[in-house]
Amino acid sequence: MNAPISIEMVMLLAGILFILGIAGVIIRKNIIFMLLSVEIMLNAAGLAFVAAGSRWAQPDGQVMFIFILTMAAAEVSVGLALILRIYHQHKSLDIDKLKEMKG
Amino acid sequence: MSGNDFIALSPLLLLTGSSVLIMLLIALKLSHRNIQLSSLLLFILAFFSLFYEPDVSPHHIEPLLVVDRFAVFIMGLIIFSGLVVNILSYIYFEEKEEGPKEYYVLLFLCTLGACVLATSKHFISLFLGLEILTVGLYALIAYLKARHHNIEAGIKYLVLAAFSSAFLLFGMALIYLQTGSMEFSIIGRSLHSLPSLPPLFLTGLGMMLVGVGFKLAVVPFHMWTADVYQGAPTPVTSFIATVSKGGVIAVLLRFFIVIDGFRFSPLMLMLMSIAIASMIVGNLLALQQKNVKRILAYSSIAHLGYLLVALIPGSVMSIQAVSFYLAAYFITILTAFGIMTILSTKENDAEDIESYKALFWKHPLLACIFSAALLSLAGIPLTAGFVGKFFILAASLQAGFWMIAFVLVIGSVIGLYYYLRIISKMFSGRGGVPRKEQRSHPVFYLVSVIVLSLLTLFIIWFGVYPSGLIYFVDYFRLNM
Amino acid sequence: MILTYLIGILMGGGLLALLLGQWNKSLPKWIALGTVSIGFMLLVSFWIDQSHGVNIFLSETWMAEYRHDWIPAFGISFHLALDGLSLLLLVLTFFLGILAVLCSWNEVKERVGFYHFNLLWILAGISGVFIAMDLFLFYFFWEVMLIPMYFLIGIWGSEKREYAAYKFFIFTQASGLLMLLAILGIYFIHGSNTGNYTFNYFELLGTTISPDTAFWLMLGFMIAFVVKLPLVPFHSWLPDAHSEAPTAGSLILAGLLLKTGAYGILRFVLPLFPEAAQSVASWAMLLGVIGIIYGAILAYSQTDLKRLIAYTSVSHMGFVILGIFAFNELALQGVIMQLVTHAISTGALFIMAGMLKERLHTRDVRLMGGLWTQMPQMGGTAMLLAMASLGLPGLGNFIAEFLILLGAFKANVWLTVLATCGLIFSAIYSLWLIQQVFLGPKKTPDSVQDFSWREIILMASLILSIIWLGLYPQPVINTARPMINKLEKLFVNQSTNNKHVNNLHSTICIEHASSTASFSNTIKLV
Amino acid sequence: MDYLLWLIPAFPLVGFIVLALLGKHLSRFWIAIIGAGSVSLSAILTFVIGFSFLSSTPTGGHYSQTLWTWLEVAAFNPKITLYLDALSLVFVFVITFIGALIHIYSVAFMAADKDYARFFACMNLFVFSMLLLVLADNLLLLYLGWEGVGLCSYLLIGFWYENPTNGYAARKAFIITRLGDTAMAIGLFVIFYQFGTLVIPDILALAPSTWHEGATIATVAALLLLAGGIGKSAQLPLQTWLPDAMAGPSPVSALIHAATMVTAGVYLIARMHVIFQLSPIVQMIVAGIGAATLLIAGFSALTQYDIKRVLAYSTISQIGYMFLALGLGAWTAAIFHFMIHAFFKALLFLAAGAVIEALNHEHNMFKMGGLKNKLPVIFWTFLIGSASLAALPIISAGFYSKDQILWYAWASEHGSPILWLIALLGAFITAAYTTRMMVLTFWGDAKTSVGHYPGKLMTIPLIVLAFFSLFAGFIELPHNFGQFTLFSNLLHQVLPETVLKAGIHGELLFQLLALLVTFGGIYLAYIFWYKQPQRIEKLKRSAPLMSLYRFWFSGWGFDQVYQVLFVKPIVFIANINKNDVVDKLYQGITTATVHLYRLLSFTQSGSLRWYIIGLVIGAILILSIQLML
Repeated sequence: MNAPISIEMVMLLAGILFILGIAGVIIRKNIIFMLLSVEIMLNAAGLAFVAAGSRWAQPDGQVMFIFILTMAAAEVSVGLALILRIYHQHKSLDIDKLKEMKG
Repeated sequence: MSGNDFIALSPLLLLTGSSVLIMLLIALKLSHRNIQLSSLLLFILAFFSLFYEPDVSPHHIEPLLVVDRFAVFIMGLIIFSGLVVNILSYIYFEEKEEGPKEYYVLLFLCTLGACVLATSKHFISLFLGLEILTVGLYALIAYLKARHHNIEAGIKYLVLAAFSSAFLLFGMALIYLQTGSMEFSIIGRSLHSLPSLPPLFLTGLGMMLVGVGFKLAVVPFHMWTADVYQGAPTPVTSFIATVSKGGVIAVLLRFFIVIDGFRFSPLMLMLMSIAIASMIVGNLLALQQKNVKRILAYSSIAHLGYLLVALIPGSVMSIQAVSFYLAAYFITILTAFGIMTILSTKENDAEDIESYKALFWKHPLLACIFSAALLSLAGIPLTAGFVGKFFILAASLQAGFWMIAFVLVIGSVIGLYYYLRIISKMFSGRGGVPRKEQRSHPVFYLVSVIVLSLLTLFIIWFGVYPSGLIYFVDYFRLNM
Repeated sequence: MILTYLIGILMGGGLLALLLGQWNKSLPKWIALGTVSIGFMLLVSFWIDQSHGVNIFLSETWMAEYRHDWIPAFGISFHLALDGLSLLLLVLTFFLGILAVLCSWNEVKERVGFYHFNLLWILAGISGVFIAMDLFLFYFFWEVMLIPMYFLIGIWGSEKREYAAYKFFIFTQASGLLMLLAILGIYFIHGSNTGNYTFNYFELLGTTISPDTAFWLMLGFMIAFVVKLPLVPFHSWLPDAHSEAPTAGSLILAGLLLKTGAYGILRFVLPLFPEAAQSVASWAMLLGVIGIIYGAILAYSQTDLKRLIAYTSVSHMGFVILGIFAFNELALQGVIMQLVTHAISTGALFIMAGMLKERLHTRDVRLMGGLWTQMPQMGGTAMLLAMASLGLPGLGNFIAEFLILLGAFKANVWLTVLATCGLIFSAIYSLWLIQQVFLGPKKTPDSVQDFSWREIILMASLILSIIWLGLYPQPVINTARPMINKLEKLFVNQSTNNKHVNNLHSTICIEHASSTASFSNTIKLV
Repeated sequence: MDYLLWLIPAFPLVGFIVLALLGKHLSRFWIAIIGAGSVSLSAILTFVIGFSFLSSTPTGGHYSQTLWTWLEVAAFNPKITLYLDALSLVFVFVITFIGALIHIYSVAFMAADKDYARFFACMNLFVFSMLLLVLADNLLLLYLGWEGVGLCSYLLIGFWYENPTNGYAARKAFIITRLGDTAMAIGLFVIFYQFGTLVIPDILALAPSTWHEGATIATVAALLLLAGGIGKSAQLPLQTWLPDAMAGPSPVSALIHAATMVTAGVYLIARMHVIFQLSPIVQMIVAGIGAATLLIAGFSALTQYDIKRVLAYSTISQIGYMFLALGLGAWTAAIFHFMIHAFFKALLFLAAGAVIEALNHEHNMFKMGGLKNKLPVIFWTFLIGSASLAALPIISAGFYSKDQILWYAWASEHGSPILWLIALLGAFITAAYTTRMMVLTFWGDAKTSVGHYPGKLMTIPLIVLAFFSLFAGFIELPHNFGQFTLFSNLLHQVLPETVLKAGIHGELLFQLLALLVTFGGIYLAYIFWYKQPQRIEKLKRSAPLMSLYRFWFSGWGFDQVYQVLFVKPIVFIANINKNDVVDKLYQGITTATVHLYRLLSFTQSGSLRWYIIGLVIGAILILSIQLML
């Protein structure tokens, strides 16, 4: 129907998503939300890959996106396991509680 | 996948197979000792499989992997370190009374990841290897429930690793966008004609370097090192310090060689500034540190700085210097952390420098091994570290990089201070006669001491008569 | 082949002492004494048949050479060679080695095996430095010399030993690394000029380097040697290392380690970079003179006996720098005499300080006094040593200082006048030392016995050698002559072609129309 | 006979070695035998060699014997050669003869001392080094003797080392003479580079051809040698150490600080007379220094109360006369005065030592008195010594030597009325303080009782010295007393004739004047300190005179000046800089690195969010470097 979306727009979107993810990780105190914003960053990277793939009309971008998804899933699962243990030990998910090692 | 491919990939296949095999053995409820022995056997098998690599010219497994002599050398180093960590971790986990059967599975997987990195020539294999390694490490770092800082180190590493791999991916996407392919050689060919790097490629490469920088723990991305090294169990720390860095260095070197990044001044300048920063900051951070693990963490930052100095000239000699220094650095760090593993008991983890007071008079042999390792880290002659540092200085001076060589000298002088501080702590104090306390696992204790003394012999041997290793390194050189 | 035997004996002896040290306490002493005296005998016999056999005066200066490939990839070879200068310093090393073992006979009680291991490995490192003719091997021995000395000071030293050990190690190591950069620099320049990359000293001799890089490379070498031979701005490690080291440690430190600095300049800086050395000569001489006066003034105000003696050696080493950078045969012979005699006289003073510490358990000079009455023999020897250190004629140091000043007078008149005034300061601190320790009212309550037999042999050998060097130093001069002549030839054609350097400052010196031998031609007045 | 030459210094050296090594084990008798015996043996040997030298003067006018080549580097090869010519014969004779007498005297004098062996060892070493000094054929060997003599004076001044003031005096002597020695060393360098050799005969031969008269080099060399001489002979700028050197035992003062060491400067200048002749300005300076010193020392001697310090100042003044003579070119007169002065000054010191010991260590002359009849021998010998010092005409030897110098002060080529007048005034003061000393110690009522009577061993040397103080003068009569000038004929083989102004006559008139001045001085001292002591009281009341008295007493304030100018600043700098300001530099570097460490370890704050911010900043930095460059 209307003109195809130009590659710059998609990259811009991916960039914005990426920066949102970074901001999320820095601002949020709760570990779950930090993991969540890291997920956003990973998806942004995936989006960039898909866009690049479409630019060169090669499937590689999408194959890469699938890999990114699997990796993100694995990483989040391990992350949640760790979060469970943190909650058992510290009774709170606030990242600033975990500051014993310093100097 | 012809016959040759299988032989070429035998180490990787063996590693995957053995991780699966170990899982089965765990299912059969074998005791911790049997599992450890079997994993040891499998590691040795994998190590010897390397010797049967076909000496045919570099064997390309399109499109992801290439198994050339340099890859075999790096895989050899990685598997050897995995083997040593495997041997050392038995006593450590027995002391902590936690039957870590799944630990060995993760160990195999992480070694596999590193090997994949060593042989990768494509972004996807780079990403795959890196992620197998990193996710495996998440679990390894947070392995011991009882340990005090354990969980904190685990979560820190997880969030930061994921964060930096996001950067890596975004960088790869930009480069892919720019060059249209993810294979190093094709990227290289596309850059061949361009006098300078296009901006998009530059930002992509920059972001990739953020991810790689995090893994190598060079200066702007070094802050996690000390906490994770301190938090993780000691064998895992030695694993992180050696294997994860070795694999990444290999792929970085291969990538730079293929795209011939040495001729682009912004790239080189950036690498130089990172190298200088990490040498200075790494040594300075360890100056008055009380915790030996944190000292070794900061010193590994500095050592990565030295490695980057070796990498920068990009000449034939600099590649030899990188592989020589990697070998020397691996052996020394393994010995140092090995000693810490042996000395750590149930309660304290032989972290605090005070626990090394008058060690020479309690355990003369262990103290000698530890001083040899520390002297090699400091780069004093008679040790492999010195010849490594000499090699790096030669490589950088041959290409005329006087500035970095001078900063390397200043860094290693600062470094002298804290290595000597540990050594003099070991020799201070008028300790009495060495007391014989009962060891829970005499056999394994003996095996580990033998392994460590073997490593020390290597350090001294490469220090006094290094031409053997130099010839070896030259044979397994990555040809330009 | 004798060269490898020497180093091999020492290292082997060290290991043996370490191993046997576990079982019985007194064996390592005898092993150490045995190894060092065998080495000494070997050397002296070599020296005797050298002086008879081959005529010293022929141009061939190298007496023995041994070469074996070590790291062919870099062109590094295990290359040892011996000429007059190295032979002298080797004999000195073994002589002082015997004395070091003797004087720590019953001073060291615990961990005797490891102590003698360190002692012998330091000697091995030092003798290695003196005969290494491959720049990498030289740097290798330069570092090997450090570690055992660090342990010696760090473990068996007195109160502030750790601080002193650090300072010593880091000072020398830092400057050593800078030298490593310079070595690599000249290695690559030679390689790019001639194509073959080698660290061999003889091949590197001829490299042509552009003046400003030569200047920087020369500075790289000089920094390492100037820190070791303490020249004033870099000397602050010496007093700490000396006052904290055990007696044998400070004997070896003063007697030998300082000499490696001077040897390094003579062997590497002058031949490799003649023009650069020429251009920096007047500055170096100035620093030398400052060193003489500064060291003397500081020696005067010290209250710790060993620190006082340490500063005196800073002052004496100032003469060495003055002599080296005068570039004429008189001054260079004086420098070599100074190396030998300073080692003996300051070594003896340190042994004396060690004995006093053993008897009075203190190094503070203010607590000592009037010891002459109880210990006339020690008083007499101390008086003679003090006279040696202030350069009384008839003792070795005078010959050295007189030759240096005579030689330096030709190179730079006003600096030499200033240096000669340094002799006055040396008189002030030497007599002040004797006055405080031996003369004056009796302060030490307990009765201290005079020399034991062992100490008499120790001291007698040192005093006899100082007096022998004072009255008949010719053997030492003859052994060093070939090397000095070759060195001086390098600088004679230097000075004739750059005329302005010569007549710039020497108002009274003589115009060198013909060869240096004929003196009595016309006076050049400026 | 020259093959025996090396035995002269060898005997005292052997004596020193034996006493130094075995001193503890020998009995006092044997120590005395070896100590005094060695010097007497070399004295006898000197007579034998001297006799053979005088009877058949050897070819070239000197004996020389080379022992071995001391050093051989490039063109510099000094040999250990002994060289005896007329000049050194006189010096060797004086050293060994008077040395032997003093050794015999000190056998008895030091009998009570516990460090008997050490005393004789140092005395023998001193005689050895002094002999080496005068017998040296090259300047380096002379320098060896020169410093050896300085060392022995240090050892002997500080002989009683328990008392730190003796130590201080000894150090002061050594360091001040060392000042002179360094100047002389520089002189040696200049001479070496001018003539290519340090052998004295060659230098004297080459000098006239190499240098033209009045050349700057000649002046510089002469000045440097003069500085060496001044240091050793305690002349004007460097004379403060001699009065303090009286801390040593009396025989030491007699031998070292009267007869031999202090005249080393005179020997050096006489030996190197050619260089001094080549630069007239320096010769004038020598004369000036001599004149000034004799006046200053004379006035100071007038005010001392310690008998030994009076003699010390009188020695400085008499050496001033010798320097004056050297300055005037009257070389033989200077050496003659040296010989005569050695006799009577040694006598005076020994007698004073006997007096001090008799009054059990009482040094203050005002507390002595009335010893005339208690110690007759000491009195008579002291009287002859003082007569000779005051230059009593005709009878005392002092007259002949001093009169010659007075005459040359007027008549010689470089002489001038002012110098003569100063010399005359000096003679007047000498007469005054000598009589003051005599009167205070021997006449008047006895204030302290005599505890100890000197034995035979002490009186014989005194008598022998008294004999020489009287009759030694006759070998050199003034010109108008007939041409009997044995001494100068001997010395003219080595030293040049003194050139007189043209048309000078009336020597007799000057002698009468000198006679008048001497008797005036004696009479004045006699009146003031014996007949009417109340005159002194009157003088004491006037303030300016008292300040002048204190000024003279302190040796014209030189000590205070040097203390303020040199000693205080150096000590101040040394103590300020005790722990090495350069060390602060390195401590600064270490503290800077530690501060850097603290700054960086602050970044390791442990919080994950801070690490992420760090990582992001790093990423931004990298990208900016990438894109900008």
